[in-house]
Amino acid sequence: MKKIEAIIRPERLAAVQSALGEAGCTGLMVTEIEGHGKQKGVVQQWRGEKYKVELVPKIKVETVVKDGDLKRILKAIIDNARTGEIGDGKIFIYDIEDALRIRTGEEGEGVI
Amino acid sequence: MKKIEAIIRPERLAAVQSALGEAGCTGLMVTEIEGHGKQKGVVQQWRGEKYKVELVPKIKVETVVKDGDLKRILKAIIDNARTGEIGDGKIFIYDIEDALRIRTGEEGEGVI
Amino acid sequence: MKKIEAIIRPERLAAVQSALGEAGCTGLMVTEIEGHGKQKGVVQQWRGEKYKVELVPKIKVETVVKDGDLKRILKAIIDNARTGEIGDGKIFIYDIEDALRIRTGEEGEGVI
Amino acid sequence: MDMKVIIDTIWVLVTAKLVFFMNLGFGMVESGFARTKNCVNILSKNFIVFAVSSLGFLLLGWGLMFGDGNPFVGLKGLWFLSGADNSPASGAAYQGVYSAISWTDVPLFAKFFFQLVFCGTAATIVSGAVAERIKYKSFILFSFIMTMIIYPIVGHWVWGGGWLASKGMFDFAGSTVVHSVGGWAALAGVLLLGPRFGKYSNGSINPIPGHNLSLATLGAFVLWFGWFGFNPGSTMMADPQAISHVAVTTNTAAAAAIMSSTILSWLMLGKPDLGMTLNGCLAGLVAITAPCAFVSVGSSIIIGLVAGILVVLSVIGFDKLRIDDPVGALSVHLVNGVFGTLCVGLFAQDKIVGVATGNGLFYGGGSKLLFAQLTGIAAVGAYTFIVSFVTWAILKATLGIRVSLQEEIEGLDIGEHGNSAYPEFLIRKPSHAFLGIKDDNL
Amino acid sequence: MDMKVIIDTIWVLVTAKLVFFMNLGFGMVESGFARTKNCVNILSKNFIVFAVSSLGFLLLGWGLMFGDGNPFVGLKGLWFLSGADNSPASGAAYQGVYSAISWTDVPLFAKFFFQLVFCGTAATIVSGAVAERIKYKSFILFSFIMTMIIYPIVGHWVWGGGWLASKGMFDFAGSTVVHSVGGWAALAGVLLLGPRFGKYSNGSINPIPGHNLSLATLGAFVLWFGWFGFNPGSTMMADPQAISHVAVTTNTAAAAAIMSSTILSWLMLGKPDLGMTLNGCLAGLVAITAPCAFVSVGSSIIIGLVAGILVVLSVIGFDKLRIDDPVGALSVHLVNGVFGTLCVGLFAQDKIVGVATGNGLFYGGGSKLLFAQLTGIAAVGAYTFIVSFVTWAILKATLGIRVSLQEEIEGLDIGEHGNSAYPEFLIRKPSHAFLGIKDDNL
Amino acid sequence: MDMKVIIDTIWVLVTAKLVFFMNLGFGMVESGFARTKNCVNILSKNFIVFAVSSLGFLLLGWGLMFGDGNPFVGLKGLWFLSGADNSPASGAAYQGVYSAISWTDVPLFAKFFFQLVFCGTAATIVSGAVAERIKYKSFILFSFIMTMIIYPIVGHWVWGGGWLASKGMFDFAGSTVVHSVGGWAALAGVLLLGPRFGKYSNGSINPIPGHNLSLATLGAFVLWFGWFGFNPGSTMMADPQAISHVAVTTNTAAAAAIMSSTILSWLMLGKPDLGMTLNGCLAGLVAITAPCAFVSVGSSIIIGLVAGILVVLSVIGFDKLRIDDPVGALSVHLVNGVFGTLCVGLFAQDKIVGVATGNGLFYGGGSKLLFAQLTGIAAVGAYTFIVSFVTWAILKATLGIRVSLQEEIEGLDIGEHGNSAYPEFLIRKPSHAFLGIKDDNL
Ligand SMILES: Nc1ncnc2c1ncn2[C@@H]1O[C@H](COP(=O)(O)OP(=O)(O)O)[C@@H](O)[C@H]1O
Ligand SMILES: Nc1ncnc2c1ncn2[C@@H]1O[C@H](COP(=O)(O)OP(=O)(O)O)[C@@H](O)[C@H]1O
Ligand SMILES: Nc1ncnc2c1ncn2[C@@H]1O[C@H](COP(=O)(O)OP(=O)(O)O)[C@@H](O)[C@H]1O
Repeated sequence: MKKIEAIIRPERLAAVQSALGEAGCTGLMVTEIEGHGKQKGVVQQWRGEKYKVELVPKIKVETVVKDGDLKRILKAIIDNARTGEIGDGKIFIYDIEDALRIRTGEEGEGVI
Repeated sequence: MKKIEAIIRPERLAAVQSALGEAGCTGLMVTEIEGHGKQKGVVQQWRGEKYKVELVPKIKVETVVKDGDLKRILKAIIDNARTGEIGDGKIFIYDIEDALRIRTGEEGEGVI
Repeated sequence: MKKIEAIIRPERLAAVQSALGEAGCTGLMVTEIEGHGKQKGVVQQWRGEKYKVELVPKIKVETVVKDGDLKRILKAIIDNARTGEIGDGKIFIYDIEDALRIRTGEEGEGVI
Repeated sequence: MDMKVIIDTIWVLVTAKLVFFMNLGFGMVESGFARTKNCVNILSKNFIVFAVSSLGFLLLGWGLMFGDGNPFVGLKGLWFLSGADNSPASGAAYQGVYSAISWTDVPLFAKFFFQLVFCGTAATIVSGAVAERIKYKSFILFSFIMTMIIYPIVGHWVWGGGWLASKGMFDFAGSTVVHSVGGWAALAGVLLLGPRFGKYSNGSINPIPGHNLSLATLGAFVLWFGWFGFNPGSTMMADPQAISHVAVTTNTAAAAAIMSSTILSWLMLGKPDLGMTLNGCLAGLVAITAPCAFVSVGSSIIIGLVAGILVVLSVIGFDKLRIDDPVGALSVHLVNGVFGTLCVGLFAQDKIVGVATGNGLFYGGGSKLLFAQLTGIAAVGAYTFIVSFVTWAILKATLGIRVSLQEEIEGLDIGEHGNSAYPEFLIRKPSHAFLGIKDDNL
Repeated sequence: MDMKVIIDTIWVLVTAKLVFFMNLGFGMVESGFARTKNCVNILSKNFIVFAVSSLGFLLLGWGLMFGDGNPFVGLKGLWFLSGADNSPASGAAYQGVYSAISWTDVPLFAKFFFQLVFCGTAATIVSGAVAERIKYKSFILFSFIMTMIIYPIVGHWVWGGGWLASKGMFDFAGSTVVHSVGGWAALAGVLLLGPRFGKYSNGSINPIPGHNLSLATLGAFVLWFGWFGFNPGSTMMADPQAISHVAVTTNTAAAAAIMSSTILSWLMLGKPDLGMTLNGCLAGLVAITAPCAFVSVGSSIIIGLVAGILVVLSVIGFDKLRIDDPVGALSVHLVNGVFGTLCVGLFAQDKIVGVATGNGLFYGGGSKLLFAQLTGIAAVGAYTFIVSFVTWAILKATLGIRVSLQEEIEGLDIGEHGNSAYPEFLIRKPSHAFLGIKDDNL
Repeated sequence: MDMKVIIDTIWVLVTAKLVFFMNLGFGMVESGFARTKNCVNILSKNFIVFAVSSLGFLLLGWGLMFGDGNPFVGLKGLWFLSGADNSPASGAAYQGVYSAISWTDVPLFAKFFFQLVFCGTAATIVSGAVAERIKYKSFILFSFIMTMIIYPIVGHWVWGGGWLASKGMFDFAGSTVVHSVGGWAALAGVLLLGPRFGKYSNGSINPIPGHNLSLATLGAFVLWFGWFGFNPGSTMMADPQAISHVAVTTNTAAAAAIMSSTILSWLMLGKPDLGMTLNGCLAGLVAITAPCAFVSVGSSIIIGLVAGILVVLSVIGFDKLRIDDPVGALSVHLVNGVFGTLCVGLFAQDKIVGVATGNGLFYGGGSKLLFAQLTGIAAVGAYTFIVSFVTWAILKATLGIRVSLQEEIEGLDIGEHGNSAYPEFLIRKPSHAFLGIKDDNL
């Protein structure tokens, strides 16, 4: 099993989410994070002083998939998360040693 | 060392947390996430229109444990996170290459 | 590639962030988490009753780095996150199987 | 047209508006003291309760309260203010069926509007104590009965020329009629509802912090402001000496109570708890409500100081008794409503602004007045508690009064209303917020 | 100095202050009903709009509205209240160029201040309907024109001794002059702006929940409170019978509308929606604004009940028509402004508090009054909509009225003001909050 | 009973209530402009400060301010309003020791309540400037001294028949007596406290955004509303011409200041900053407070425009001077309090509503009045700053006035009160919120 960790633009979440659904991967975790990279932060002001907020809002989407599904699901994410502008984000892939379903206690690829 | 990543119901956090304490695993990280899986989202309304919130609130509990403690701690989590209803969540297990304690700079299994 | 996952004190984030920048590692993810460890939680009160908040606010900083940069970047984090008090946090290191840049679709170490 | 009538009408209406505004204060204090997941429900209750009161008191409440009748209930002109009435003619010149309130020279609708906002206050007090677990529907029904029947009958006894008035009991602006009545009705509801899930789990008292102290403070300020309508307005005539005196006693008692509740919580808990300071302010205001026109400014300080202490002790006390009152309504309105009514018997100074109350115990008047006050407290308490208890019990047996455990845990906002108060803010998940659940096994 | 003048001046100023306070109410309802990312922008619009009105109405608006002139517009003493005027002299004793409002015996500045706060209300109504997409600059300019020209001319027709007044049309406190004028101007703006991005994506209506129902409820309470200045104050003289009557009809209509809107939303949607309850309250208040002094308390219940139903249906209806009104301003102010004006023709009872309106249709007065009301509704609607539409169109062609799509998605707070309303709170990221975007491909 | 007395008493009490309500406004503006972690502390300070004032001013303040005595301080009837007084008897008929305020024909308690709310305002102004670092205990003690001694003595000079009054200095509603006194006391505190940690780190000015602009806007609206009590009420008699005139000058100055501060911030910063717009409104209100009854509406526009510009420049200026004022209290109350007092000397028109001020410089009155104003500004400034500085210094040397660095970083809510304002909302962690810390090495 592999864990896909995708950092995407918040406004792309909905599209990615439904694409993942169609790609047959329903299980996912969504975390609100802030990111820093090439993309510039936004300038704000407060009673006369300007200031830069360096960290930009991003969404981390995590899903654990069977090794076989990896390629397909990566494609689904990339196609729907991409805008072509700086700030589209990255995808990282980890190896998962094991997975369990709490409800049943069962273990292994079957649970995902 | 292994990293245990458990997605649980928010209302089970307290129970899981104290169970982990008893199981001798004090160090943990708690992250507020939203999940999607078999469990249905909730329907809300706004001035005449209904809408479905697909993502359900979940808590991600992460803890890094010595290989030897893995089984015991998994059991502690499962026993306390389970309700038997859909939505109980999953547990994923990763391999950790190394760990450091910032305060002392020491490295390896000892730090956890 | 390695993923560095550092749990630090919120008030150290700014220092760590700029140190990482200088260390040439601009890409990172920041997540607001709550941690539990040796550090004690804080006691609050509500209309006559005291209560303890066990979980203490922490920041999780994640960055994926080339294997070669690992040592240098770990040092940058530890130097800037350390206060010497209990609660400074931990750093965990994972192996990353692969990385992709959504914007371009390119794959491998190059993307980070 | 008689100038006096015009002036008095302006005074009555302006102060009545301030009292109406207290609905906002209650709404904000109570939602601020509750959890996010129940915020919409509390806002809804506090918003609709005045609509309910407006209809209930118009339909029947006014008639039962002020209609001529026997010492226990009004009988004439019961429905819809339909009785004969030649207001603003007053005193001897008055002809009509609402003679108990014919002493003031304002139009009937001015009298009604002023009395309505007081009735509404009694009803809204209940909302906070039963919060975070009561069914919306059942609360609405109870409020109807409260404003149509329960409150007006007590009102008749004290302000409608009923038997307590004849007994020489004095309650200037309603420590008993409004606040303790609200408090007794709330107590009955709280006992039948039981505590919120997790509040008293395995032997420990689990504090459940309110979600928004900015709102709560805003609400307390608004209530303090509204009280300048509540008390001075209760002259229902613009008597300069009286209204000025009442404004100062009212404010001074609030100030003293704020100080004593803050200092006591500082001493008892190590730190000055804002929640206690806010409750202290309201406690002082409730306590001075009955005596505000009968006591000196000096006495108002003492009354306030004691009120502030009482509220801190009773908030803690009710918890010890496992009586779960999320916002402290019982400590504020019931305990201090009773205390304030007593204070008339202790601190009253005859004719201090004209009203012939006779002197209280501390001013050489002996126990006569005090005894009348005690009679009133006991009678009103017994009546209101019993009738409310029965009403709640019937609702419990029929519609049910408490939401399901699951709904309570997930929050009444989604369960009862399908809304969330702050859909975009990230909120700690229920159990998290729900400290009570900590040592609990679902 | 004549006591009557003093008393009436106090009454006019105190009620005017309450109406001013409604600006807070509108600001909180509208920002509470909008998303976090646009909160600062809405607060800014609602805050500056009264400043704009104050200058616009002072500069020219007052003169056009109350200056002596022809049936369509004031011509004398146009600029800066500069016309001759010997107020508080009134009636026959009055000498000056603002004779249309010489019937009340208060100083010129008291008249001005009272009329100003009404003008400001009309302008602020627009703010909510065009929220979450309009350019700050263009809104400010429109508000200037609205308060300097558009509103005052209608005002002249009805309250400035103009042709509608002569036609025997009655609008006591401004269901038409204030609320429907605000509504028509808003409608024109909404049509030219188009819906918010994502609101109606691929055929479905995507609800966009407001970010803060505590604020919205607070605002609704403040508006209800302010209405006790708006309606009773419109006597502009402290006539005890009239102001008491108006206070009660106003409150009763609000109460009835709260109940009917809540129950209807309960039946239609399965759960009582707080947003609908709040809109219902405002709908009842708007509907009773024109008839409050001409109808009985009984009628006010019926008017309120219908208003509550109308607002629920029209909120849903406007959505079906793809007319995107984030806060329901059209349903509240336009629909019920029109309905309330009609009600005068239906429920009026001659001289119920002294004004000789003649009887409405339901009281045997035939259709004469009703017809006058219809004429007023139609004329005011046509005029206001057209003039506003042209104004908006010119702004659109020149400055532009809508922010860029990217700014709209990222939020107007950063884009227009460089501020964020809650910089420390963790907020669900835009698209998240932005349910509309779900089935959308950016 | 004399009608005039009744009417004037109503006017004085109603306006006093509005001024009391400003406490809410200050509380919301100041907490909204501060960070979440200090919210409870600011709410607590702003809530308790009026309780403290109520007791301090009752105990001694009133006596020092209005007791008959020498030109510098009251000496008779010092404690507890205990002096002889036959109010509402006024003018020649008055017998008592508070003759400086015997010109108004209202009861003593009405006079006291009205003056109390002004005293409370001066005290509450301090709260904002010293926010986010001051010890709760020390603030409470300072407020006692402020309201018992510091404020009343200045009050005696100007309103208590003291030497500045004799010098012909005019301050109608308190630009100097209330606002600049509050401002000077705040400045002394700010200088002794020093800036908040991280505000001026390694040479750069780090903005620290407020946590809740909805609350801040709400507060500004409430203050604007309250000012309609503050200024028109200061007639302390219902003179129709005067109160109407004052209502309009007050509102017009606010409107003008809103426009100028918004436009200036737009030009200087590229975007219209809501924080500046809100401060601008308050600046205009403070500036018109002294001259509101002495100048024309035309002049009030100019005064407002300048005030709006002054506040923007001084907010930025104080930052450049490394004087850390989290809410802009110095720019609003001190700078514009001084400016407004000067404006009397510049724009006054003799007897414009009856008061014989003589003409100001711009109206051919020469520099006589201007000079009197300057004397007042200088004397009050020197006195208040020095006495406050000494008071703060003593507190610093004894109890300490600043919390520990760690407490400041973690927030005063936990440290001083053990509460958190929004325990369920996810808040960016301190340092995060604390942008100042960015370039800082703890
Ligand atoms: N090396 C990295 N480690 C962890 N997260 C990263 C890394 N590089 C980028 N990211 C995440 O991806 C987001 C987008 O990256 P950025 O460089 O801004 O644009 P792009 O991905 O299009 O090059 C960043 O905000 C950050 O959260
Ligand atoms: N394949 C997966 N990858 C990541 N998270 C998952 C996966 N499957 C489930 N989850 C997480 O577990 C939670 C519970 O899963 P769900 O299917 O709803 O119930 P159950 O775990 O009882 O089958 C989901 O909300 C989601 O956050
Ligand atoms: N075994 C662990 N697994 C996951 N997170 C841990 C573990 N141990 C510590 N942490 C994280 O590190 C933070 C600091 O640890 P703590 O024991 O309090 O201080 P220190 O790291 O200085 O010993 C904790 O709040 C927790 O979030």
